[in-house]
Amino acid sequence: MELEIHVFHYLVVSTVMLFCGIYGFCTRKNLLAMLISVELMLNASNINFAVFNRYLFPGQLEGHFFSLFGIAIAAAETAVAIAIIINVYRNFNRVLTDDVSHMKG
Amino acid sequence: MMDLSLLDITFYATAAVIIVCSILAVTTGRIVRSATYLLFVLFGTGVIYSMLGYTYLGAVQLMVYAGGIVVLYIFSILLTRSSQTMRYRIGRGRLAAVLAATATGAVLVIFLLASQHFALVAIPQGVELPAREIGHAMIGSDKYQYVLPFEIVSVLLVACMIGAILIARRHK
Amino acid sequence: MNILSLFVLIPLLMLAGLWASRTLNQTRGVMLAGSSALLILAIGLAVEYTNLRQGGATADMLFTDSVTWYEPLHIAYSTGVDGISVVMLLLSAIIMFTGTFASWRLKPMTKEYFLWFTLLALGVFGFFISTDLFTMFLFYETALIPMYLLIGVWGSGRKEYAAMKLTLMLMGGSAFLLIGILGIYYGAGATTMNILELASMSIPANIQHIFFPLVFLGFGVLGALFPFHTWSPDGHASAPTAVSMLHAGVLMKLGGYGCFRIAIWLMPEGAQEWSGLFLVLTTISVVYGALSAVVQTDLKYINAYSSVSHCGLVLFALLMMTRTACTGAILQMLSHGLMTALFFAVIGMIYGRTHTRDIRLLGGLMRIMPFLAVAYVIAGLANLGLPGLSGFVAEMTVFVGSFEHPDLFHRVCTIIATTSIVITAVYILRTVGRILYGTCKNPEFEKLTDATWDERTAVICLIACVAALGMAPYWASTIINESVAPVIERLACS
Amino acid sequence: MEYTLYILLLPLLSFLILALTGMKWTHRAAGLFATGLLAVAALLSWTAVADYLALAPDATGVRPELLPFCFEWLPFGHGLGINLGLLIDAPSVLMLGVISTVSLMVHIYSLGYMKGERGFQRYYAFLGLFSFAMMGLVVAPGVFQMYLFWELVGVSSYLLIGFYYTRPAAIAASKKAFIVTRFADLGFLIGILIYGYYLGTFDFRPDPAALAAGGMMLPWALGLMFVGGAGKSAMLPLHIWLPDAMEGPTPVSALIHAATMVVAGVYQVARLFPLFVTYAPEVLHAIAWVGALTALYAAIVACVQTDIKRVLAFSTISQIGFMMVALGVCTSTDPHTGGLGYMASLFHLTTHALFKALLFLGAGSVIHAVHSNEMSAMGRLAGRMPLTHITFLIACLAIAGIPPFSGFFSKDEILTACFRYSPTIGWTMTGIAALTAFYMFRLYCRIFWGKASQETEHAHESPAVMTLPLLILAALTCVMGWVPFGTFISADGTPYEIHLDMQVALTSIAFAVVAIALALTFYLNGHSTVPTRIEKACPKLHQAAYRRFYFDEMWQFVTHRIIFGCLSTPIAWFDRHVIDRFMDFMAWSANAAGEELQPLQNGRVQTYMILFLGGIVALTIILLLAAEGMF
Repeated sequence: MELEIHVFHYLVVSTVMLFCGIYGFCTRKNLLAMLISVELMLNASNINFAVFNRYLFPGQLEGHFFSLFGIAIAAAETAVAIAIIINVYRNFNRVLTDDVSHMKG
Repeated sequence: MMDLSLLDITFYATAAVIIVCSILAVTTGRIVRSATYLLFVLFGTGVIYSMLGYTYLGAVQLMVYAGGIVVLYIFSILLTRSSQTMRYRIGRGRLAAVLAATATGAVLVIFLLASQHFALVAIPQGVELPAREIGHAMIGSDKYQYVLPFEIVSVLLVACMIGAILIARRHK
Repeated sequence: MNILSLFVLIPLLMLAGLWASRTLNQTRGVMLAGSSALLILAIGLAVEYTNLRQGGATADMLFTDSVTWYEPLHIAYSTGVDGISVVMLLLSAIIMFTGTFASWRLKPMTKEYFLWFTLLALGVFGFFISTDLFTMFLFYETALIPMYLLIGVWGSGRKEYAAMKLTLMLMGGSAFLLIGILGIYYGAGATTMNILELASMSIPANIQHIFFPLVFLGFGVLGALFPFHTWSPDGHASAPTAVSMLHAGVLMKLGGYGCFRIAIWLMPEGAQEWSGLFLVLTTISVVYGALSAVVQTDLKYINAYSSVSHCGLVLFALLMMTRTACTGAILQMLSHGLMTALFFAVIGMIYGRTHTRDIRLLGGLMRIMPFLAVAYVIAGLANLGLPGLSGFVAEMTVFVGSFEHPDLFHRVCTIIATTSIVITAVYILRTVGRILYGTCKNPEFEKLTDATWDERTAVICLIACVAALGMAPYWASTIINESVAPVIERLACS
Repeated sequence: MEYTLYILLLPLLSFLILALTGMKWTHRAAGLFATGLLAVAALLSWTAVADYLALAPDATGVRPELLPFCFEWLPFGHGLGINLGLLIDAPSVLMLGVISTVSLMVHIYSLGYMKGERGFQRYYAFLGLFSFAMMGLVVAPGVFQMYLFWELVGVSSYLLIGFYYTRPAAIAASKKAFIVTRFADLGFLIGILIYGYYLGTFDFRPDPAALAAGGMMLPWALGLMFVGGAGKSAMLPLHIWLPDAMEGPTPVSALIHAATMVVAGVYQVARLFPLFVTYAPEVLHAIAWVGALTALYAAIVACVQTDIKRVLAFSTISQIGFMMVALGVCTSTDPHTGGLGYMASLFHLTTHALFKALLFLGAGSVIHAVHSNEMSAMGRLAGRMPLTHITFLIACLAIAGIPPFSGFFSKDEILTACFRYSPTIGWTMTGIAALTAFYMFRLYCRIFWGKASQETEHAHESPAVMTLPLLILAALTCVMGWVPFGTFISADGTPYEIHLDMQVALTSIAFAVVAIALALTFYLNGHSTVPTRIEKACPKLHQAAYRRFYFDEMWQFVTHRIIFGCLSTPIAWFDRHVIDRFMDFMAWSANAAGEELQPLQNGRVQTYMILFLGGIVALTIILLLAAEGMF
């Protein structure tokens, strides 16, 4: 039993996901929502790694491991980002990008 | 019309879910919903990993992403009461620019992909990547083995953890 | 250890000493000791150099030495002097010595002032002893940067504007210069940065044609080449006395020296190719500066435009590319350095008392401060080329040398340039008549005092040097003439 | 004759010592010190004259040229260089004698005239500097040394004219004198450059080979050098500084602006005379016409001036015109054929120096007594100042050309030379000589006779220290004419026996006597109405002559309107508003561009993202199109 789905179809999915992430990143003002968009983008790239690995270089595992580490790093990133956001909220009582501009030069 | 196998149907259904949920995740007006749609997207991704035979990766995806990160989001959404601050207006010009850029970008990428003429390769289904192999690759130090990145990621995780705690700690 | 390195080492020691000094007297002590040591060293070097030459030394440069400090680009700290550098070092040491006295009573932040001042001097000395393109550039920048702070902090009038303008324009020049230096380096095959070695190689003509104007312009900005001279009036007008002295006296000479040593020596064909255009610019500089000076009302502006005219004459003579003219150019650098330093010193001292430099408000100073007034007259006479003072010697050598060029175009330029000596007389005498002669217009000025001992020391030293060069030019003229020869030979070959 | 060096060094020493330490001396000590040094120098010069004349001439009667001292002062390369040295030959030794004599007289005279003036020591210091420079000029072996000292005399003249530096008129006059002569010196300098380049030397006697090679440029060189000479010697139209220079102390006018410095131009042409005659005769004749025109102009103007020093100044200009004419009419170096003018010119230079110095010193004595320069403040002084009167009269007779005073002999030689060249110029010069007699006696009568004024009430004879030089100069004026000048100096060095051309002499005497008679009838008793009637008859001419034919106004126009108004002011404006603004604009535009681009760097990651995305998209499209071959 074999899966006969063209690589292209996977890639379309991940592309749409990536551009959704970009769109969200650019339009959202809520820091958390922006972070969600970032997750979308990360996810899209992870899919690509896995797909390319599986389809084009089936004998190797780089893509697989890259995705794996990507997930781990995304987790770490999210943890720190959320810590910062919470801290920001505590100080400004807001989590909108427009409000948090004190660090700007 | 070509006939579809169950697997094909599963894939296209997942793909549809992912695409729809992605779009909804970035367009919905309520942040809790946004997080929920993200959760669906992550689930979908996990399904795709599994279909590729990377069951382990799919499991990690479900556990870390869907199980860990999204929960973290929910908590922080509740903590920061940011559901009330999702109502905002964005400049019309800016919105147009973003839309145009993303749409063009997406079309371009898809066009590029379509013009690449990837060969249609069938992958065997139900043959998963053995966990033993993953384990060896992960802690081996030879070529194509990843103990160093693994350790580095571990250190990074620890550091992030400590950092996150320090940052989020309430200063007295 | 090479004697030349002392010229860098002593200022370094002075910097350390100034850093450590706690009281005003200690600061002054360090400056006095250091600048005297430099002066003695410069005189010693001049004597030693003359002896070696008379003893039959025929190398282009003496006291050569080289330590590579950045191998990949062949950058070395290489030193060496010829007659031109010797007289320039002597000039710098004299100006530094007198500049120390001219800022003896400067306040506030005397220590910091002298720190920057010494750093500037360090750059100048380092520039004159170096024979490595990059090291020269390094010292050149070292000399430029302190200028910004010295004018911006201790200046007067629109000092921030002036300091910014001066620094930006000179930095713009050095950007050209850097490109030019790299052009020379790669053009000559990228094997050495040492000028002496580069001079024996030949750079392809098309490369010379591209990089000669860059280097010449780069140094020309510092040498107040029209139309890049406008930093000079504002900069000089705002700078404190000793900085004006050092700047007009020595720093502007870096321009002429660099044009000669780097642009013309290393790129003779480029020089031949471009000399026409630049000759027109310098001729304009000479006449234009003098004419502008005629209607100025600020003493320092008059002098700054006069410097544009006189430094223009330096570049003008260099571009004539005859041996006598180039000798004249170097003599003019020396002479202008001394007399313009004297001028700025006296103007600074007058300004320090009257708090105005507007010649319409001044008058009758001859009776109130005879010493300064006489010094001003002497500086003025030197400027307009009175025989017996340095200006005459230099200008005559320049004109005789320029006239040696048989080409009609060069002749016409020479004749136009000679008219500047009349215009110089006009603005000098106008100023002297306005501010020194006549009756005092402001009763406040009646109470002012004449120069103090430190000011007298500075002024007398400079007058003595101006007169010495003017009365006995043989030594300077000869050693410069000998050192100019290699460059002229190279030009003749191209 | 190495001691001739000390003739130069002694005044220099006087200058240096007084300039550096003068303020610590008393007036009396400073004056006596300077006078003493100059007396020694004068003695040495007279010895030098005697020694030189005692030298044995060679077979043709030519005395050798000596070069007792010479060294290379500033080498230029290619064998060129400025040599400083002493050239002792007949003209230079003569000039040394004249200069030191007049200078000594002025030194002595000033002890009285300048008594109690502020800056007395400074005055003597400058006199020393001037004497040094002037003597250095005349002994110059080369044209560059001449130029060097030429500038130095210019400066000492500047300093001395501006001696009363609190007076605006004196400041303006000193400035004008320096700048006008400096302007002329530009010509001199360019001439020197041409001379040096084409002849390969700055010496007065270039070697024949170089002359043959570079001779064709000599007319230019010599003509331009003459421009310098014309400036110093106040030839038309560069004469304007000299009348104003009378703002200086009167003894200075006597020394510098009558006897010595202003004849430097004549001396210069005389020095270069062999070259002029051989290579540039047309320039020489042009000089003659310039001289004649100047002489005529100055004589006319002198007739109507009322300031006695101005009258004397114009008379000086006129007399220098005579000397120039004499040089200009020469056609060869042989005094027997066409070179008489050379001798006549130097002869007149010598006699003129003495009697003009006498006139100025006499005028100074009068001014000292009445404290004014104006004729209206004078009159009937003959009885009050007998010595001054007598010596002044002698000088007037000399300049008018009445025998047996010195002026007659020298002027006669000049007129003879002129008639030999062309009768036109001869008659013109005779006419000018008559005018000279007229205005000098007008001056004489207005000062010593005519109507008395209030100021003359208290006038009395000057002290002995002032009258003594007058007497000495008067004595010299009486005897100088009998010196057999031609045996000592001539264009080619061969002796020439002066013999009066009776026709010329009698004509000129007749002219002079008539002119003097006219002047006496007009002005002797002060009641004649003829002068005022003439004045009324042609007011425009009188006014024009009084205003010196508006030359000053022309120069004023040139300097103020053209140089200041049309050149300097626009250039200064251009510099500040165009070039400087352009530089400022460059700085401003860099700054403004920064300001404009600043919003792009607003710290919003989202903006960056959009731009980044837009950039990527654009780049991709471009690359795609390029790959498709669209570009």
